[in-house]
Amino acid sequence: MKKLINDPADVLAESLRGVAAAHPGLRVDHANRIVYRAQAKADGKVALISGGGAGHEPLHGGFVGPGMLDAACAGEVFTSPTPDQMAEATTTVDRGAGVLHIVKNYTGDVMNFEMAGELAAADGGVEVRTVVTRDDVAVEDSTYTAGRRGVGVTVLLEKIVGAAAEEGQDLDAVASLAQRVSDGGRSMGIALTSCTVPSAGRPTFDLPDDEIEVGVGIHGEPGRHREPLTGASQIARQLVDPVLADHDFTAGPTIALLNGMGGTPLIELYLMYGEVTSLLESAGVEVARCLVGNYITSLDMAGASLTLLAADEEVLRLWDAPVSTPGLRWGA
Amino acid sequence: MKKLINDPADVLAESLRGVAAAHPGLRVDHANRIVYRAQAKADGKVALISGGGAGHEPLHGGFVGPGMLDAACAGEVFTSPTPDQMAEATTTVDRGAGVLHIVKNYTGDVMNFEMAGELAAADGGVEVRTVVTRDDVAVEDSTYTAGRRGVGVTVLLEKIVGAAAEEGQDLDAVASLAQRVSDGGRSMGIALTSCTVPSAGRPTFDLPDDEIEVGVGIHGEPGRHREPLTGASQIARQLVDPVLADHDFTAGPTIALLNGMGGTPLIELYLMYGEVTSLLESAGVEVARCLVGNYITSLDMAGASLTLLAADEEVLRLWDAPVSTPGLRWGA
Amino acid sequence: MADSLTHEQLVAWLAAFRDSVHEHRDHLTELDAAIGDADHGTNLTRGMDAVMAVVAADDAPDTAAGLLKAVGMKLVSTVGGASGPLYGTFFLRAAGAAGDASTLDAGAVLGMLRAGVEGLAARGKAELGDKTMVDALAPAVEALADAVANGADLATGLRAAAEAAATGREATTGLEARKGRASYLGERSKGHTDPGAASATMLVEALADAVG
Amino acid sequence: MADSLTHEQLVAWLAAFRDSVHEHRDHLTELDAAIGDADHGTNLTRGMDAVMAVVAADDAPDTAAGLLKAVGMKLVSTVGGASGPLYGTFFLRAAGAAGDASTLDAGAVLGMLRAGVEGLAARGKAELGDKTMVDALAPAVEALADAVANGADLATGLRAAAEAAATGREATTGLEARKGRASYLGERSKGHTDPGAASATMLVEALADAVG
Ligand SMILES: Nc1ncnc2c1ncn2[C@@H]1O[C@H](COP(=O)(O)OP(=O)(O)O)[C@@H](O)[C@H]1O
Ligand SMILES: Nc1ncnc2c1ncn2[C@@H]1O[C@H](COP(=O)(O)OP(=O)(O)O)[C@@H](O)[C@H]1O
Ligand SMILES: [Mg+2]
Ligand SMILES: [Mg+2]
Ligand SMILES: [Mg+2]
Ligand SMILES: [Mg+2]
Repeated sequence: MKKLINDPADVLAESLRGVAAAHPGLRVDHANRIVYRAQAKADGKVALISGGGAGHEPLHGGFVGPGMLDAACAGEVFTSPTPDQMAEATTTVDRGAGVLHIVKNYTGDVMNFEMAGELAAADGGVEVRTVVTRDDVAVEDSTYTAGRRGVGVTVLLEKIVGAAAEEGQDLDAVASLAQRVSDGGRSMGIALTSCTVPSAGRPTFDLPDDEIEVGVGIHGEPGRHREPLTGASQIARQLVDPVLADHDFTAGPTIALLNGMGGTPLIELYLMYGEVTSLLESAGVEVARCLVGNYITSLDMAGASLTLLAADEEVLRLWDAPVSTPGLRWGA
Repeated sequence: MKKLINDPADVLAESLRGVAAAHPGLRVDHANRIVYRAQAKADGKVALISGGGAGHEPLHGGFVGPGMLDAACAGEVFTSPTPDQMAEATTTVDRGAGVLHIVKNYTGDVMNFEMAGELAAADGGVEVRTVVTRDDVAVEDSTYTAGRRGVGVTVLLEKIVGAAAEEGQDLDAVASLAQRVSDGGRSMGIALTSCTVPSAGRPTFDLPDDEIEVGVGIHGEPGRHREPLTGASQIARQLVDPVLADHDFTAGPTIALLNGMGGTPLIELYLMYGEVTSLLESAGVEVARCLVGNYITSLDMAGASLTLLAADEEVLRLWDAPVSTPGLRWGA
Repeated sequence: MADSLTHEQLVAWLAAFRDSVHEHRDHLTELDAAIGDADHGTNLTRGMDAVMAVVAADDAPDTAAGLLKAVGMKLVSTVGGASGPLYGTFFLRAAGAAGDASTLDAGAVLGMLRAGVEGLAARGKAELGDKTMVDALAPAVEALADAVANGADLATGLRAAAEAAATGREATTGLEARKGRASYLGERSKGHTDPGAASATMLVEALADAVG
Repeated sequence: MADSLTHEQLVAWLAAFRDSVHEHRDHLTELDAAIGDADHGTNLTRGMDAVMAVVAADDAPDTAAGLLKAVGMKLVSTVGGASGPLYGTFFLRAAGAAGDASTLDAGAVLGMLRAGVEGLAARGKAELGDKTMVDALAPAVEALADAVANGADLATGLRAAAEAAATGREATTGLEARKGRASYLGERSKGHTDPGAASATMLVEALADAVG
């Protein structure tokens, strides 16, 4: 394992030290592993928190700041944070208008946030709503299973709903917008390589040089199946087709995220984005806004995922609103 | 070789298609492989162009936009662009106040920009000045050799000098500021892995699992020597010590760039930055501003480099000025 | 003939589980790498190390219920992931069932385990056959119940429970996962043993060892 | 006895160099990987393919000077990197020396090559022993000059030039680089043949083949 780390057990704590040093706009509670805005938002506004295992940087800590999250709880690599962290963050960020929990649909995250909600309710009477993202079309949707994973749409949701909270929408409005965004997003990912979890010390899966994993999430879980490694134009189809098959994106404007998994350089992501936009154009999808880069990663995995979000004028307006975080910044 | 590409010969052209699709604020001249601002700057202002081989994204195309470059010429992967591209870009961006060429010190880049300057002078009478960055302390400085490579300071220079041009400083002032910034910057890099040049199809160098290359540039050239792979805290010393040994950074504020080589995830870069800041603090270096992330990369190489730039109030003011490019954006 | 669980045995159980988790840490992580995210061994090691620090502390609770509750809280606050809330809930519910008894007879142990497993299954909305820790734990409880009903002593009953857990664990190999991360793999989850079923079996075995 | 370079031979030279670059493309890139950035073979392949498109075009210049100039311009505008301006300058200067002769005798060929190599060395500020293409090209020019001075015919002279280039190329292996990318490696550049010296040797060999 070749990584710029010390003891694998210290990766999270030590990387949070770097985050704190790098970003004066953030305040890190090292004991509780919570990243806050240095300046809390004004009283009376809904606060947003999210959280999840580390290894997906810049998600979530990199999306804390004006226009986006109020706090992010960090877990160990690929391990959901714990209810007490979340409860602590919830009470700290509440400005009297309630708190939205943004949860990616993983059993661990869902259960821990559930217990955090119970704690917060029992404790301080903070009003908590929860949105669970579940946009990964690689996973079959069924009430008998854990359902779909939450992946790329989480980034877009944090931005859009963060803007709504910032402009003073109330908890009901914020929560229902969050649900609407979550419902309108779909994602699909592929991997060229596995990632290596520091504490495991070796790649989570072995993948021959001429194969890719299709339908991977962001935790190094193997995908749904393997396919031969082909060119970018065919791989683009493997991202675009299942997303379009699952949801109609021709009815209005779309926000697209072509996301790198952490080990794929920008030159390849741009090339893939060129392929993806051609396919979307032929399919009659109008991409009104886009992001290309590493936004929700899987440690050092090489690969990419595509997220499409059905938008409307209101969503685009919120998308364009100012945001000032380490990971996304414009208009401010 | 596992990459998200089609034919290796098409990597540059196809990735520029993606750049054009992703960034409405940019205009790409595909025939000449030049990335321009969609909106040219006002008449009477000095224009900045840079350029270099592809494979270092977001450098340089990702730094085109208000507050930074006016155009970037892209060469093939790791291959300097050609004089006619540079001359074309130079005449196109000139607003009557002259053009600054920002050149990284590589034989190819220097010679091609030199010929471009000759062409532009012969041709249209555009006044051209050139700054050559040479900040890599891994390379011995000597008048008998090609001298030091230009690496991370190029990013900082494009931002700072871009701000000076934007506020209307004239060509003399812009060129002398550029020289001052270039003189005040030092960098050092290490690699955990080689990169793979698409047309070569395999890693440029082999590196055992327990060794790192110390003193690498951004083209997959082997470094100055190999060392055993140790923890991040020792590796941080290998970055910080030679930089501090080469230049005094205790006299005023410093801008720091902890840069990823393309294949190293953000969680590791933050961890390294934590280590680096501790060392800088002990050495009495005051980091006034910083960047942590992938800014000047070497394809899919895993590794990191540190750049320090001796700043002053004026430089910090220019650093803080608004910038709006795909790779750096604030205040706008 | 061991017919009840003393406080010392409770502590010994936890220590034995911690030791077992340490010993099989890499194995658990490998099982998780195959159909999950390669952290189960690390998660439980971190959690049980924290638990044993609580248990060893001067102010460790001296009732069964108190100790079990402290263990559950500690797991919830240090493990994270899926297994943190699940094992945490197991111990919290077990604590609730233990009442204020300081020594638990076979029936009380059965009641405690049953409450724990039911709580865990409810937290995870998991049923038998979903390829989770429930597939080891539920059969273990039934085996203990049978043994107790047939008048076996606690040690014998727990040995039967441990065997049933191991059998349940082995059976997960052939199953397609419907809960947790492994469910994302669909068909591809077949042929791999569930890591949580493996650690849950270790938990029951540790109890059998502590009592036997 | 070949005593002058015809237009057909000029074209044959370029074609032979293109073919040689194609054939040894991976080898050149491997040499460049060892002490550079692994693109020398790719760079020259791209450049010589573009050159041959110009040479094969209907409107290709029909004077030696015109053709050499077109070749130089094409290399400058398609190769990039270090080798683009260097080989480009070589041909541009060679064109200048060729004047308006349509067939070049041995002295003219020598003058043309000398001008090209001097231009290249000046562009790169390279001296003999810097471990660059100059280490193959400069000895080649001297060998041709010696042969011409001794009354040898052009074919013989170029054969000697090609041998001198190869010897110069081999000598780069032991040198520490002072110019180009390999200079960044310092001591570590020793023990590797310079890729540019290898391609430059191919250039001289192609000329000898075209004439001989
Ligand atoms: N919904 C659930 N109900 C019961 N057990 C579950 C559920 N989801 C996961 N598990 C158990 O948790 C184990 C994984 O634990 P762990 O790896 O620590 O957490 P994570 O999956 O969050 O990485 C699985 O092997 C499975 O036995
Ligand atoms: N300053 C110089 N003078 C002469 N030749 C040089 C100089 N710098 C580099 N070269 C030659 O160029 C060759 C490398 O060419 P190439 O790989 O195409 O360009 P780059 O180094 O830009 O990648 C070297 O092997 C060397 O022979
Ligand atoms: Mg996990
Ligand atoms: Mg090159
Ligand atoms: Mg796991
Ligand atoms: Mg090269």
